[in-house]
Amino acid sequence: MQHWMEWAIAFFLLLGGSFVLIGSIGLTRMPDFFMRLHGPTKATTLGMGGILLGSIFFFSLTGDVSIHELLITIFLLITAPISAHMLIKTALHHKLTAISKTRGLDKIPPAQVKAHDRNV
Amino acid sequence: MRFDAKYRWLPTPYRSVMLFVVWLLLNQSIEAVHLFFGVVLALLIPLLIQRFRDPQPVIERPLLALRYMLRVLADIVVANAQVAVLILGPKRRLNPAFVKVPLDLQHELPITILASTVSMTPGTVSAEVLPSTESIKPGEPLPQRWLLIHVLNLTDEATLIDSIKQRYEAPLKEIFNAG
Amino acid sequence: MISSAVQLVLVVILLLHVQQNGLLHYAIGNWQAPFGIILVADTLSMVLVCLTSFLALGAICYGSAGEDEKGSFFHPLFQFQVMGINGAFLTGDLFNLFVFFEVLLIASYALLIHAGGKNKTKAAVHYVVLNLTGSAIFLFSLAVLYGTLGTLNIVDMAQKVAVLPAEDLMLVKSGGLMLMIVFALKAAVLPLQFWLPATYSSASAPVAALFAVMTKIGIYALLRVYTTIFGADAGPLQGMAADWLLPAGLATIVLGAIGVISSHDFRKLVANLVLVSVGTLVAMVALHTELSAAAALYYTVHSTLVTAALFLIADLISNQRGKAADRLVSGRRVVQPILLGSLFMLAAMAVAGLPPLSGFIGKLMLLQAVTEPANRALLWAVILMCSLLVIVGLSRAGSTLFWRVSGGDASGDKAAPLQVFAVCWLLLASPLLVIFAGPLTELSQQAAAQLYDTDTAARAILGSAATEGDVP
Amino acid sequence: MTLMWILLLPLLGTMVPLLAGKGSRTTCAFATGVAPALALVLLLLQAPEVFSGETLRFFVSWIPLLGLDITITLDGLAFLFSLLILGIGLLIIVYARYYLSERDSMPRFFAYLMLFMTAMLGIVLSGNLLQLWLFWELTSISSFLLISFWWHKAEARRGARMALTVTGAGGLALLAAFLMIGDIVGSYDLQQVLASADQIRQHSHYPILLVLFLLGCFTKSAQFPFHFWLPNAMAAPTPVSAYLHSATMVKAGIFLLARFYPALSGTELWFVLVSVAGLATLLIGSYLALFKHDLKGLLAYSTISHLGLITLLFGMGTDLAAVAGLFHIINHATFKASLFMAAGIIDHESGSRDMRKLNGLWQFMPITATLAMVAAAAMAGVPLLNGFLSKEMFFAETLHQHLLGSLSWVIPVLATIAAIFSVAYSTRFIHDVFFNGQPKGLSKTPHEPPRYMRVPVEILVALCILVGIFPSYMIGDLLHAASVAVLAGNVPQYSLAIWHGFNLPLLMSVLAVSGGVLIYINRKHLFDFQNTLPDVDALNSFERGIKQFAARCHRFYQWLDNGSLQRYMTLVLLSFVLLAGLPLIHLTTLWGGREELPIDAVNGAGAALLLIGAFATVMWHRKRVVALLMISVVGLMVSIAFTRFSAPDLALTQLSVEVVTIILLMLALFFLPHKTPKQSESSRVVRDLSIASMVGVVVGSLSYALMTRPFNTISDFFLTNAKTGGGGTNVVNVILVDFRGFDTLGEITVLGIASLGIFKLLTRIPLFKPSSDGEGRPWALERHSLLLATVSQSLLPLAIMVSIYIFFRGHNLPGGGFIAGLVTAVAIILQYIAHGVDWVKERMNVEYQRVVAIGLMIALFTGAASWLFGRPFLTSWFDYFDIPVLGKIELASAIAFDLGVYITVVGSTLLILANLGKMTTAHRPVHKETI
Amino acid sequence: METLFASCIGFLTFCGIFLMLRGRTFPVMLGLTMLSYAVNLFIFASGRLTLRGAAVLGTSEQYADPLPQALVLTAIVIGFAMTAFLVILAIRARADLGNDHVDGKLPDADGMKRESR
Amino acid sequence: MLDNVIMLVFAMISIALLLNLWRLLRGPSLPDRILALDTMYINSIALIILYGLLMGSPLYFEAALLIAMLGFVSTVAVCKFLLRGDIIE
Ligand code: NA
Ligand code: NA
Repeated sequence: MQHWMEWAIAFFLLLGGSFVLIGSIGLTRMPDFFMRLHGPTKATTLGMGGILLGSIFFFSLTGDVSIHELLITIFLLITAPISAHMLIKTALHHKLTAISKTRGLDKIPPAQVKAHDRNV
Repeated sequence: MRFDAKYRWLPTPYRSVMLFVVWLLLNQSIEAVHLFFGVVLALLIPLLIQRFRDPQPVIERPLLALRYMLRVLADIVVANAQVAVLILGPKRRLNPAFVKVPLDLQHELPITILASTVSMTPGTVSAEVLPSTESIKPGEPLPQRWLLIHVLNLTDEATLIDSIKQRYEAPLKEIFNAG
Repeated sequence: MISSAVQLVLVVILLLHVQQNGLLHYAIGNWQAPFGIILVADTLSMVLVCLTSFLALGAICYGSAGEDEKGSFFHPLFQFQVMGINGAFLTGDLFNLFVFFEVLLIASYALLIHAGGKNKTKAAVHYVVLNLTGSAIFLFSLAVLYGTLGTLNIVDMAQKVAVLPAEDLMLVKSGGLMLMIVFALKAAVLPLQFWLPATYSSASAPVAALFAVMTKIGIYALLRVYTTIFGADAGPLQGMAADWLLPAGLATIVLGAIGVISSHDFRKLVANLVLVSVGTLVAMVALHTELSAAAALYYTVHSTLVTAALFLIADLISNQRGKAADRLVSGRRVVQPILLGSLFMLAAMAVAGLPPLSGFIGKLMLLQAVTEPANRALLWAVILMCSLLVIVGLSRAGSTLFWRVSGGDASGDKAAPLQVFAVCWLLLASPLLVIFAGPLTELSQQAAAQLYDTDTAARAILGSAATEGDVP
Repeated sequence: MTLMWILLLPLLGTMVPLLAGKGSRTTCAFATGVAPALALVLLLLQAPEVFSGETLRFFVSWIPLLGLDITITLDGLAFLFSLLILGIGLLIIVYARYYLSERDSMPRFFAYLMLFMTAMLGIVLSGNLLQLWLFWELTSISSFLLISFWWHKAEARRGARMALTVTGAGGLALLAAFLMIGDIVGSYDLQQVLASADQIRQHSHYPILLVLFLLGCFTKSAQFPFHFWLPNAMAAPTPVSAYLHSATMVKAGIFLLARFYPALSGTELWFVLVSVAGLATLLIGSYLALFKHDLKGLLAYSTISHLGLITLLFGMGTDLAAVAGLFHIINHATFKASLFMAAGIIDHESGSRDMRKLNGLWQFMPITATLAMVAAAAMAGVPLLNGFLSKEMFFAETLHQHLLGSLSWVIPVLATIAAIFSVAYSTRFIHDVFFNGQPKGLSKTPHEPPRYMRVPVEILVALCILVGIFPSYMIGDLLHAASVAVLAGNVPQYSLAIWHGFNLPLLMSVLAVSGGVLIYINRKHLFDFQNTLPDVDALNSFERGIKQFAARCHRFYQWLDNGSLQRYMTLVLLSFVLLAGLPLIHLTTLWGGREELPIDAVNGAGAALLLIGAFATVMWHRKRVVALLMISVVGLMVSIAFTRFSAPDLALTQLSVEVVTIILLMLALFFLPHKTPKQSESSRVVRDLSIASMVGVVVGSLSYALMTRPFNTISDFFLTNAKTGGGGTNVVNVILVDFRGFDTLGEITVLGIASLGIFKLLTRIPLFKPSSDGEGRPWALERHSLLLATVSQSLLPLAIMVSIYIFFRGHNLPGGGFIAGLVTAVAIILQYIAHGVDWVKERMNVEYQRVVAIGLMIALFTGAASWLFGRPFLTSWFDYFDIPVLGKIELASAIAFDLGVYITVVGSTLLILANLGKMTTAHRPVHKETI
Repeated sequence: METLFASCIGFLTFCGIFLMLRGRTFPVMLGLTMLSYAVNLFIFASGRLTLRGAAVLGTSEQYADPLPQALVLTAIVIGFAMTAFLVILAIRARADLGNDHVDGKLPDADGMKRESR
Repeated sequence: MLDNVIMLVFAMISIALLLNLWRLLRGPSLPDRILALDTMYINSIALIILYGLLMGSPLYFEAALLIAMLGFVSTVAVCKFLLRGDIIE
């Protein structure tokens, strides 16, 4: 394996690892749920991309071409926003409190509930 | 904007192409066997599950779509760097906010793509599309819809709304040739 | 029903074949033991398969008279259950035994809740949870045995146990005793019997009748494992289960008898009769002699069919007594007192071991099989005294059900001809077992002899293992 | 064979009344009588041979293994008893014809009676111990049926049950005794047993054996202290009492004493047990008989006392006593049967058996009265009647015995006292009923019975007189032959003359008669005295005893089996700890010698996640949703462990199963409370914690011990043969679909059955749908998110593509039908989640149970297809084909098999989840919890 | 590593058993799931632990024992079927009996007051 | 060098996982926990890919792909459960 390739792999892996870690740090560190959501949704996705790229390079260089890791990336790109959307929906439904300095809280629609569910 | 496909046996050409690529990706080979089965499956699966797909607008400008994709990818990288800084930086300086973006798009697929894009790019996460589809009775005219987003660090609301509409919504409108 | 009948004919033919030509084995997938899974048909397993088929035919006839329409999938589930039972009898592979256990268990869960009702649901929760625990233990034990012996075939395990290094001895013992818990749980041996009364008494009649053979699978497995794997060649591990099984069996008999005398409804009573028979069989297994195995086999056939018939009779009675159902309180007169009364009487005599029905031969065989003086006093005392309790309990129950009549006239459904036929079919076995007791006891003895002749079995089954990798 | 017919005829006779039941009552009785009459003729034809001392035998092999063969032996003793059984039986049939009313089912009665007769004959004719026992028990059963003939009467039911219980208990003791005898002798053949007398008597188990044997005899023959059942058996119709409870069944015990006299008697123990029991019974019976106001009650106690007398005779141990015993058997049978029948006539024609109401019947039924008086006189031992003769012999024997050493004189004195009471109650029977003023309060005017109802009584009474006057002429040969049998040929000199001169026995007789009359005259004082004694009602106290016993049993059973699953589980787990753990204690060291793999930080982190996840699940198990999330962590980590330790297939499977399980649990949670109330006391928690930790320790230790041990396994075979024999490189998959394909077939069967069962569980389930979550939050209004719906539509083809990929590579690389099936199923479930049931149903209306069936069929047929090639079930096949352009392609039967697996998995999973989901859709909006 | 692995199995068993001894159906189901994990790991471990040895021919020098893996797969599937049945049964029991106690009735302590959700 | 880098990234991922666990345990709300679990799923993909790299074997790819798919479905399912109670309606 060429030296520079090794460096490239190392770079991608480290990049990915860092973003994964940063995402998780965001998860722990942010003060409210809505802010915590940002880290994992974005940073982790990119982090995964990095690691997967590292893996693609690694296997492509050691053996046959290996690019199927791309699939995981694509998959995550498609699903991560939806997960985030579902989570935030749930949080809104649970009326989780955002930190007080959050602006635009009034834009959150009022409780979308009636006493009983009669919509069917 | 149109919904119906050109050929009955190929209801969703882009989907078939995607499936074909995915098959090759999965098998990581371009041997004849895999190409063959890739084509077969790429044609067969969409036909098989055709009914599991609500009618969606067709991509009319594929090249533009490609460009859009690349732009989003680039934005993701930038967004991540920004978010990383925000996360690691002092919490005091963050100014979170909820923002409502008025939507020109009306159909599910474009709206979904927009919402996903928004979630993936700078400091924002899509929360809701308002009002919910189910509250709209069939036959009624579509009301103005909004995308509720949460912003990790809001500097200026108008700028943000504007950038989203310009950078993402406009090209989407073009790609699907409608609103 | 037809398939059951055909099956019965087939297995009887196979039984005769096995009896004449010795043990048969069938390598599934053409992979020879110990690598592939094999089915082994020896006299013991074939007799039990015959028993199951015979029983199933009766039960399914009964079920076809309306019970099958009280819920979905009765017939397929029934056949699955029979398949599981037969598979468990025939398999020569311990893990495959587990699989068949699960087949028959899941089918039994589904059958148990057939036709619905609070009692069934309630009993099913207990039954399922306990059996799931049992399955977990089964897997633990399989893993221990595999992890020490490196094989899964029962006969091959026996070979490996015979040359077991001393440091693995205790591990294998631990695994082997775990198996005992599993089988004892299936067989419903004290203190693992608690699931049985509620389960059997709440199940639909044809289902309960079929269940009568389920406990016997536990017994069979005990017999198989502790004579083959931990048999004569097992060195220090030989007969390791007996110390536990004998007291447990006796206690089960006593508890069953107590249950018989104290039951407040007839189905519970019959369920407790099952316990008595289980206890008896376990004690026989614990004796670990050819004679006791033969006695156990004969008794198994007898007790299974008779208790099954009793479950059906209980249902008929219950259908005709109005609100009192099968509770042992005074109630309406049954619609068909003579028919039901005679059926009850016959079944009761048989199950209590009163002559001239099969119970008495079974009891004689059991009592004679106890040769060791120390065991004899205990076993005889327990078996005979509990017989008395059973007689007392049954006579009380019978006189209450048929004779303590109060309230309105007889009303309720007459037994359908098919139902009566089913009961007669099962009960008929009892006199037949007596009339042909000579050849049948000999058959039992032959089966027992074959069971204990592990060397021949090993030669027959593993002999072809020399041609490893015999691939099509 | 003639012998066999003697036994078979009554047995066949059981059927006759049932068949003849349609005809008139007389026809029925007549038809019934044919069989025993024939049998009697056959029996009498054997008389010459038997009287000449021969023993006739008939033998058929039956169950050699048990030593149970059909052996029929006819010797003097058997002849004597058979004669009684058949002769009196015939008379009873005639009598019963008139006794039974229109309402009684005559066929049933006669059938029972014939059954009993067969059983009784079986006992006396048996030449095999086990066969004898068979018939012995049969008498218990048939007598149960006869006693309870009038089942609508509570006392009949109870009396029958009591008789069954007592005699049944005795029967079981007898069985034990017989088995012991058989064990000692090595055969159950009567002849051999009788020939091995010394062997038996000297055996160390003889005392136990004898006690058990006597238990059998005494219970049947109502000997003290087991006498109480007999009076209560009088609830039976009188023919039954006459037949069973005087002439035959109660004599069965006596018969056994006589039968085994040669083998078992002659020891100190025999003398003491038998004679004391007999003496006590004699006294108690005769004393109590006097106080019974019920005619049949009086006769019942009298019977008890006479049975005691006979027993005492057999207990004395002298040969003459035995002869006397036999003689008294005959005599008692005749006079007591006639007395019972007379009592029955009185009851039948006057409507009462109460001697306080019955008075002066002489004027109404003089003939019956005469007959009864003669019979009663025989019972009292009046000269010129048969009772006198045997009683004289009895007195004589009491004087000759030395059973109690220097206290032996007590026996004749007590015997005389008993005889006094015997005369007293006989006198009462005569005087109180037929004279003593006018009847009081009878429901009808008494009159003579129908002509033929009296005939049996007349015959029996005639016999009493004839035997009494011409004893040796009448029964000399019979008695001799019987004595030969009982005494094994050593028959002593005895004389059946009426007059033996003035001697002590005669004095005793005189004393008895005069004393008896005196007592009867002064009975008032005695009655008053008796009334001061507490009244012991055997029937009620027995019934109460049984009830209390049953209640106590019930309480015990309830205490033990309290219906708590937790208790059951505890017991199972404790057994586990005990059985699996004990051997480990004997293991000196767990470590088996294999080097451990090194631990790295990542493994540590993984383990930490696993452990903390598990712990958190337990900690928060009452907050159910949280617990569900925690357990997901555990599942995830388990999958990662599988990947880490070289089991990619397992990881894939575990992952997919886990997600499906979680979804399932969530579906379930919708219908269950979201929180578990805190309920367990801390003591229970401590208990459970300790049990769980013990189990955990055992399992962990076992696992450690296994992992650190070197071992040999059959797996090498699989590694070597997977490619060449199974055509795949993924050995795990090859094992699943080929080497152990049968397991897999079973496994998908389980899955299929489970889905059927679940379908069953869900049909007509009375569901209630909560309108808010655990915190009381109402559910969100929006049913389906737009974004989710759109994305899941695009994910479906992707997921299907992936599952096809996983399916096909399974044979050679991690994957396979099962995982592919789950992936497909999950993808479809995602559609359900995103769009709801209706949407999916519009697009795919499939009955999943059919899918399951198809899947199973495919797997099964793939397996069966190998039959076509003459191979065993599930034999695999594979080959490589060169297809132009595409290249080399492998086709294998395993793929078809795996396809079956795939389809089954998809079908079952969807059947389970979609059906469960569907439940709620149909039911919305049902909010109120109704249950 | 083996020590750690065995400890994990033991601990999972402990947790599973403890949960199975609870009085409500839901924890019992959780416990069962947990116990299944333990059982699966246990069977797997009976083939000894192997690193870098997936039993796919041609991918490494030394292979892990494939047989226990196959057994675990069977056990997982069967366990899944059983768990599914139990879960639905629990729902049915709740519907039929009105509470989610494993014995179908609430213990005496609060048997008087109906369970409130 | 690459091995060291891989180990380093391993350590990062492990820390990330532990942080996720912390959030999972800490909560405080259910959406927080679900988010933590979802992140954990994704981080385990990284872990598995790294294993693959470490062992030089591509056999673990499918496991990673499956986690991505199934993690998504289970997150969605839990959210749906909290929103509507009824996952499949
Ligand atoms: Na964004
Ligand atoms: Na009077």
